[in-house]
Amino acid sequence: MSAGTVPLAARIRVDRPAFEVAVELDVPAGTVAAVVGPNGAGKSTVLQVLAGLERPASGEIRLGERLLTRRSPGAPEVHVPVEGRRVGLLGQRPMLFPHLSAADNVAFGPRAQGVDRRTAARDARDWLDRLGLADLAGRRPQRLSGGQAQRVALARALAARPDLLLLDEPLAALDARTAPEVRQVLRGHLRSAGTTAVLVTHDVLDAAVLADQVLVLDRGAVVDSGPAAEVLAMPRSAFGAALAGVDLIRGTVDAPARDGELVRLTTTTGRTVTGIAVGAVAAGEAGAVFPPSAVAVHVRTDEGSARNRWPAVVAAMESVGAAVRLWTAGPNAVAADVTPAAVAELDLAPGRPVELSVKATEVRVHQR
Amino acid sequence: MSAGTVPLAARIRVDRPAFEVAVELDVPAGTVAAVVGPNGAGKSTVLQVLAGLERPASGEIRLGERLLTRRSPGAPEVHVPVEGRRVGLLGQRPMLFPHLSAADNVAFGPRAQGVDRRTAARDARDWLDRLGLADLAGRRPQRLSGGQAQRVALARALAARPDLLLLDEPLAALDARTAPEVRQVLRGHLRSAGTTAVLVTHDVLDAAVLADQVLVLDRGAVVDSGPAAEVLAMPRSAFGAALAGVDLIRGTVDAPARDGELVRLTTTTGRTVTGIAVGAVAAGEAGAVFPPSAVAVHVRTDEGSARNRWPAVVAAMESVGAAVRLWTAGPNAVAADVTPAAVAELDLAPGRPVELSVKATEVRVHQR
Amino acid sequence: MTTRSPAAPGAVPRPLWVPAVLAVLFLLAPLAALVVRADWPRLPGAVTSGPALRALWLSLRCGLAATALCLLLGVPLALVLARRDGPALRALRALVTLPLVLPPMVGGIALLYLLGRNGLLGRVLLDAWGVRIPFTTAAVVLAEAFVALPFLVIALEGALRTAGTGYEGVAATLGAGRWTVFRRVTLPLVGPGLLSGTVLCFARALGEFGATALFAGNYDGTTRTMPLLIYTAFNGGGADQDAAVALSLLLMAVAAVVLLLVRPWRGVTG
Amino acid sequence: MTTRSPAAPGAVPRPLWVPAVLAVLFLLAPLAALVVRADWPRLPGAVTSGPALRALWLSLRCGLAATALCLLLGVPLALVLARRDGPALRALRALVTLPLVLPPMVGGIALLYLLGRNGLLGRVLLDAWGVRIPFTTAAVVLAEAFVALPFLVIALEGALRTAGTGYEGVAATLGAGRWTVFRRVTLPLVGPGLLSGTVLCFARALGEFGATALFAGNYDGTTRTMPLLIYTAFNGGGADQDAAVALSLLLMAVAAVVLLLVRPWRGVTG
Amino acid sequence: SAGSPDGATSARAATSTDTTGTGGGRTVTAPATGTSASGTGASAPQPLSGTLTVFAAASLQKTFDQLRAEFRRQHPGVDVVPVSYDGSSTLATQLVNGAPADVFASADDATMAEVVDAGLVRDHPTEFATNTLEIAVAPGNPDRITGLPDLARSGLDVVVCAPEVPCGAAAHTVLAAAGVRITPRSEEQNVTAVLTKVRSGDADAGLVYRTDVLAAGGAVAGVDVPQASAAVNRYPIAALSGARNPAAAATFVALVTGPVGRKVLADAGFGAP
Ligand SMILES: Nc1ncnc2c1ncn2[C@@H]1O[C@H](COP(=O)(O)OP(=O)(O)OP(=O)(O)O)[C@@H](O)[C@H]1O
Ligand SMILES: Nc1ncnc2c1ncn2[C@@H]1O[C@H](COP(=O)(O)OP(=O)(O)OP(=O)(O)O)[C@@H](O)[C@H]1O
Ligand SMILES: [Mg+2]
Ligand SMILES: [Mg+2]
Repeated sequence: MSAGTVPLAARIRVDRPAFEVAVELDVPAGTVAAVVGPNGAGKSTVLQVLAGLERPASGEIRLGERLLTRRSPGAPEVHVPVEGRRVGLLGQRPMLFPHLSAADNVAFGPRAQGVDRRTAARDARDWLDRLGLADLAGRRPQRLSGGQAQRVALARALAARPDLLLLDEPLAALDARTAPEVRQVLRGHLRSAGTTAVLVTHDVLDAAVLADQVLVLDRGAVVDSGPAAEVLAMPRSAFGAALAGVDLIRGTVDAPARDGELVRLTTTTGRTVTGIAVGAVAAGEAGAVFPPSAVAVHVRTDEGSARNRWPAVVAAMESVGAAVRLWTAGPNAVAADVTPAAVAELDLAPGRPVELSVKATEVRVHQR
Repeated sequence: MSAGTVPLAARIRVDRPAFEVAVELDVPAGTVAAVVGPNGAGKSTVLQVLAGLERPASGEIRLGERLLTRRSPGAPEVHVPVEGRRVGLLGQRPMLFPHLSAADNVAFGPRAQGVDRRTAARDARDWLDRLGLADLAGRRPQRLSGGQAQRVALARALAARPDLLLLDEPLAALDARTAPEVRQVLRGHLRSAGTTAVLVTHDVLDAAVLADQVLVLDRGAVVDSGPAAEVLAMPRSAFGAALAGVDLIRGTVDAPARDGELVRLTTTTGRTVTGIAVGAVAAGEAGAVFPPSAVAVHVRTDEGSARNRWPAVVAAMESVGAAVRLWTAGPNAVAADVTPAAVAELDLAPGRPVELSVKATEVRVHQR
Repeated sequence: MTTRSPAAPGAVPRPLWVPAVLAVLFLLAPLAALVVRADWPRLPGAVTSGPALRALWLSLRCGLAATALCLLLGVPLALVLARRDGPALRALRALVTLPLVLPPMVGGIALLYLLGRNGLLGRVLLDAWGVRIPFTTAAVVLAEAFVALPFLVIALEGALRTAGTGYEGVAATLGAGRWTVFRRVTLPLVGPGLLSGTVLCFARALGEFGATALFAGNYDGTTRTMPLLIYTAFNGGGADQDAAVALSLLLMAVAAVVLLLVRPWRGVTG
Repeated sequence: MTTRSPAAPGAVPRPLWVPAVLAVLFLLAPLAALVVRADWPRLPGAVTSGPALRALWLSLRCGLAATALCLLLGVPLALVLARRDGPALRALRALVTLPLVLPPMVGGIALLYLLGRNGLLGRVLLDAWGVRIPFTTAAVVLAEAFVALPFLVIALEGALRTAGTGYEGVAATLGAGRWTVFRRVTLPLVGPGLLSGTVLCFARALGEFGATALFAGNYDGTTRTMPLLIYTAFNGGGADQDAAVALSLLLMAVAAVVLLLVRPWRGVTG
Repeated sequence: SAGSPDGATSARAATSTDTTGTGGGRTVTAPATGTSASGTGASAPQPLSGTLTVFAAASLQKTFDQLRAEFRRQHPGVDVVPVSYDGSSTLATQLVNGAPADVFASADDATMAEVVDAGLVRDHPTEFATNTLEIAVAPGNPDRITGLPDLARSGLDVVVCAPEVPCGAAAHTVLAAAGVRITPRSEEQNVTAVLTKVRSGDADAGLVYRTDVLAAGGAVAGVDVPQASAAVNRYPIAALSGARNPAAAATFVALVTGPVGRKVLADAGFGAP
């Protein structure tokens, strides 16, 4: 495959049992777009269509100058076959060729594209080396561990040097020490080779470290998108907030506010949340974001002086290292981090009615 | 399978290409042991042996009263076949039966154990419901997303109600919002059913939330073990530290210290680290633990007053939300979290020599 | 689990279409020649005669019975050959294939040597229970099964090896005994292979001639199957090829209907 | 990727051992009877005679050539049948199976009707190029391939369906064209099935008798294969069964050697 | 085609004679043919050469193997390829479809007629042997079968050929002539199948040709059937018009129909034509 740096412009619709996946995706040349979203949202589906493994119900996919897929009324159908697209796909399962060694798996792409045996083999060793698998080169996939297989599959996808690289959870199954290393290798390669890439992930770190832009997909629809830092810092969707590990309450702002001013947001259930505006916030839809650690939990209603204060019911609790994270039930459910001591003292348990409070200075309100 | 609550006592050795997996595992009845470790450490191997899918080179496995496997010189070999062990295994790949619907997959275990069709079907629906998959009951595995398939596989493993449950990365592939929910369901089930379980995971949250004890495996050997909270808070192994997201420096203590006293530790490279003793620390091997956020980074050697101060070279950097995490190279490499502003100001980049400092009050020294 | 259907249409490399079409021509052109050359005016009479219909009915019954017997014996044998290994098993596999190379007549002789009145086993059967197998419909079924069984076994063994044992292990961890695993996992997973093997087996049994002729004899209504009738017609005084061809067309037409009823089994892992 | 070997030994349900052993007995007992009843003193002479050795050599050569031809034509056809679907393909699959049910003689007649001197194609070949196929060694190969090809195709098709298309898609995303995918992924993955199919095909070709007898004739050195020699010996005045049995044993022994050389192919996904 | 040496001419003469007459005529002309053929062979200026291909009915195997050896001895210049034996129908079908051969010896007139009808026979076929049915029983005749009526005994397993094939038709005729009605256990495809069943003991008796009983050596015993003359099976032989070696073909036919052939055939149990 060529090493040209090309932009991706796709607009596709695919029918799925319960909904339709409809995505527009513009990835500038040499940048990385992360696609995140709940299980079954359609992330892998999008990659399958981009790779040409599945035909969309309608749509158009362009990679640089090349029209890879077109299916729209009034225009002749175009479907460049998978092998002619120069689009590489690392699927959710490693799918290593069981009859080839790790090194031969990695060399498969270059060999198939006509690279001579020696060069391809050297290249494969290089890749395995970089991913910390040098001593497994001769091993058959059946004798690799899950994480090792995943890394070999990643090496195989990278070694094929496609114009567009599609990565479906590339770092899943990697251990806590290896994941950051591989993430760095991947980042280095994507930047230096200028490969345009689309990355599906469930790990906020992947999105934060690797992606230039993030798309949040839910039931086939894009519910949030934008530069990675923005989407993660100021999520507009509940899933984006969960991924970033922050609380999000959505509502409408009545009176506009300028950057840094206090602004009040009203939810559909009539609750109000006050926070500091990030950028100018016009009247209309907006979101209030705050970290779980900023949420205080009370069992009586007369304590504290926080501006934001509302009743809730504890739904679930989970201890995270030294802290305990609890979730409340109902619409605009939020997470709150409390100390184990507080849990004991307040006798917190699922089903317990509590009151939550957040200082307005901890809440950021944004319009996105 | 019965619902009896039984302890697991295993002692196994398995030959692997590059090393030997040798593990001793005692899991009291109704508790959960987490096995963590780098890729290829032998975690899945241990589960395979416990499930009876592979025979150990030597060893003995007891589940309650029952001797499942024995292979030792001088004693007759025992190997209860997989299907007779009442040991359930959720493998690293979902491996759903491709010819059965999701519900039939879940009902497979109960059906195979003689539960009548109606009861098994109801049970299966219940499980799917609990894992948020109610509307996928009739779906064939090929038409499930990765995370959906993983959850169906989990439901299938749980529905079989084994005496011992082995879970190999049960929450991998789950999205950020679903993972905590499923983790809670799993936790609730393990506690209420009193199922003894061994859990392999790469996620510190799984270990923290689900496990009573944690074993750290590296190249087939147990390098750390103990109650979950202790292993995560005071890791003895580099991997444990990486998993818990803390820095660990190991060395020897010359002078014993009592709980809360300052104590000095010397590394093999001659570096000294001072910190506060956690519990009584005798002379000998010990570890110093501190969070990356406690590490300050300098480019000149004359700044600050921290007790612990040593030169290092930046190896890699990665931005995590608002902070930047950098790793240093060499033995006793540590991670340090700095602000983006500091990165710019200090002109930090891989290869740059720096000096690191940590306040002694941030460092905890433990003997484990 | 999330693998989608393949690159949709066109997974067949273009250059392979040439030999594939040639293969079809090679197999069908002779049949077409047979159809073209058949004596059509006389055909209806030949194929609706009493003996022809009786032979056809007997052929179908025996073919199905032989296939059932082969499934009963062959599926377990294929499983053993696919799942166990070692020099003994390898030798067994080769031995099991041998009846394939036995010229049909000799297969019949072998069966007579074994089950005939003076055969190794036949004598015992006769003396102990008064059972005589040759000249009975049972002999036809046995002869057909003897020649058809290796086809089922070998075809199924290949499919079982291709399918692997991963899912069987999973089923065992769910507490399923070997028998349950076999019924509910192994068999469904090798569906396509089992189907192929059964088709091969049935077709071979239906077309069986040599061993049947020698072992079972040729008696209208009891042991005269279509191939025997066809052979008799062919060798009849004046070599009545036309009748033989007409009967063959009938046999093929019926076989085609049976085979068309067999739905292809999409690979479940596809 | 991390599936280990199965529950090691014992993946075969216990009750299945009974039919499996019965199957082995069923297949081997007649052969054993043949061995026991053979006229051992005369055997060495019969099997080392010039005609016997010539026939054996011809059989092996023709069997291998026919197998090669079948692989060349059959593998592509199996791929088409396995990867494409639709009513036309389903009909084609049934048609392709038909030669299996053709009684052996009739297969020969069909080939003569097509390629004989007055055959549909034979006449053209003769007039245009002066090529005559019947009664030559080429005719033996064609006749054997005609009867053996369906076995390869059907067995391989089952294996291809079982293997699915997942890996082919992966290979395509790595930039491999269909031909490369076919060579480097599809074929290796169906290794066991391909092997089974080839064994079936070779064994069937080696044992082929009816179509060859009619289409190729029975000329010593050119078209008299072992089955024909055996048939001749058997039908010679007085029915010289002993020679026929001796020659059959020779054929089987040679086939056994060939089959034993074929290493079983462990399923790579096992 | 090549010229016609004396031998061929004589053979043609012999052939025309025997088609018109019966028994006696043949006995007269055949020796003459044989003499003239061997005489020509001995005195001919150019000895025979080339290859000779003979198609013969399977039941002739032993005799024709001997005759082939004899022919080779007499005509060392001719490469007589081993005879192709098969069922007459098969051979006829092959000949009609262009199988190369010089001589065809059939086991019955009907199949020979097919070849004649296809215009493949040079002149007329010559009958050179006959065969009659006998009852084949196990050695020692344990069931003490003395004639056709015994075959109707209940509890006796009798096999015959199917009525469609020549030996079956003959059996039918013979049984009818004897006024015996039997229920055979099986109507076999050919003589071999009948014989095999008697040999293996699965049948107590079967109707086969005399020659088959003789050729089987001690494996079966024969019981003569007086009514056998009701169905005499005739063996015609002919040189083929497509012969590549007509001279040798004619000479071979002459050898078969001559005294040497007569002797060999008679030794094997064939009747005189
Ligand atoms: N081959 C298929 N045919 C039909 N529907 C499918 C198929 N594969 C997946 N689906 C369904 O389509 C939806 C989208 O699936 P997809 O695999 O794209 O999800 P995903 O976003 O990748 O999820 P995950 O994070 O779990 O991998 C899901 O609801 C799933 O059940
Ligand atoms: N079937 C096998 N035969 C031989 N060696 C194997 C086999 N499977 C895995 N190995 C090797 O054994 C070691 C242990 O593998 P194992 O699968 O137990 O690792 P793991 O701890 O589960 O790793 P991961 O986190 O990547 O899943 C690895 O080095 C691996 O390469
Ligand atoms: Mg997915
Ligand atoms: Mg593992």
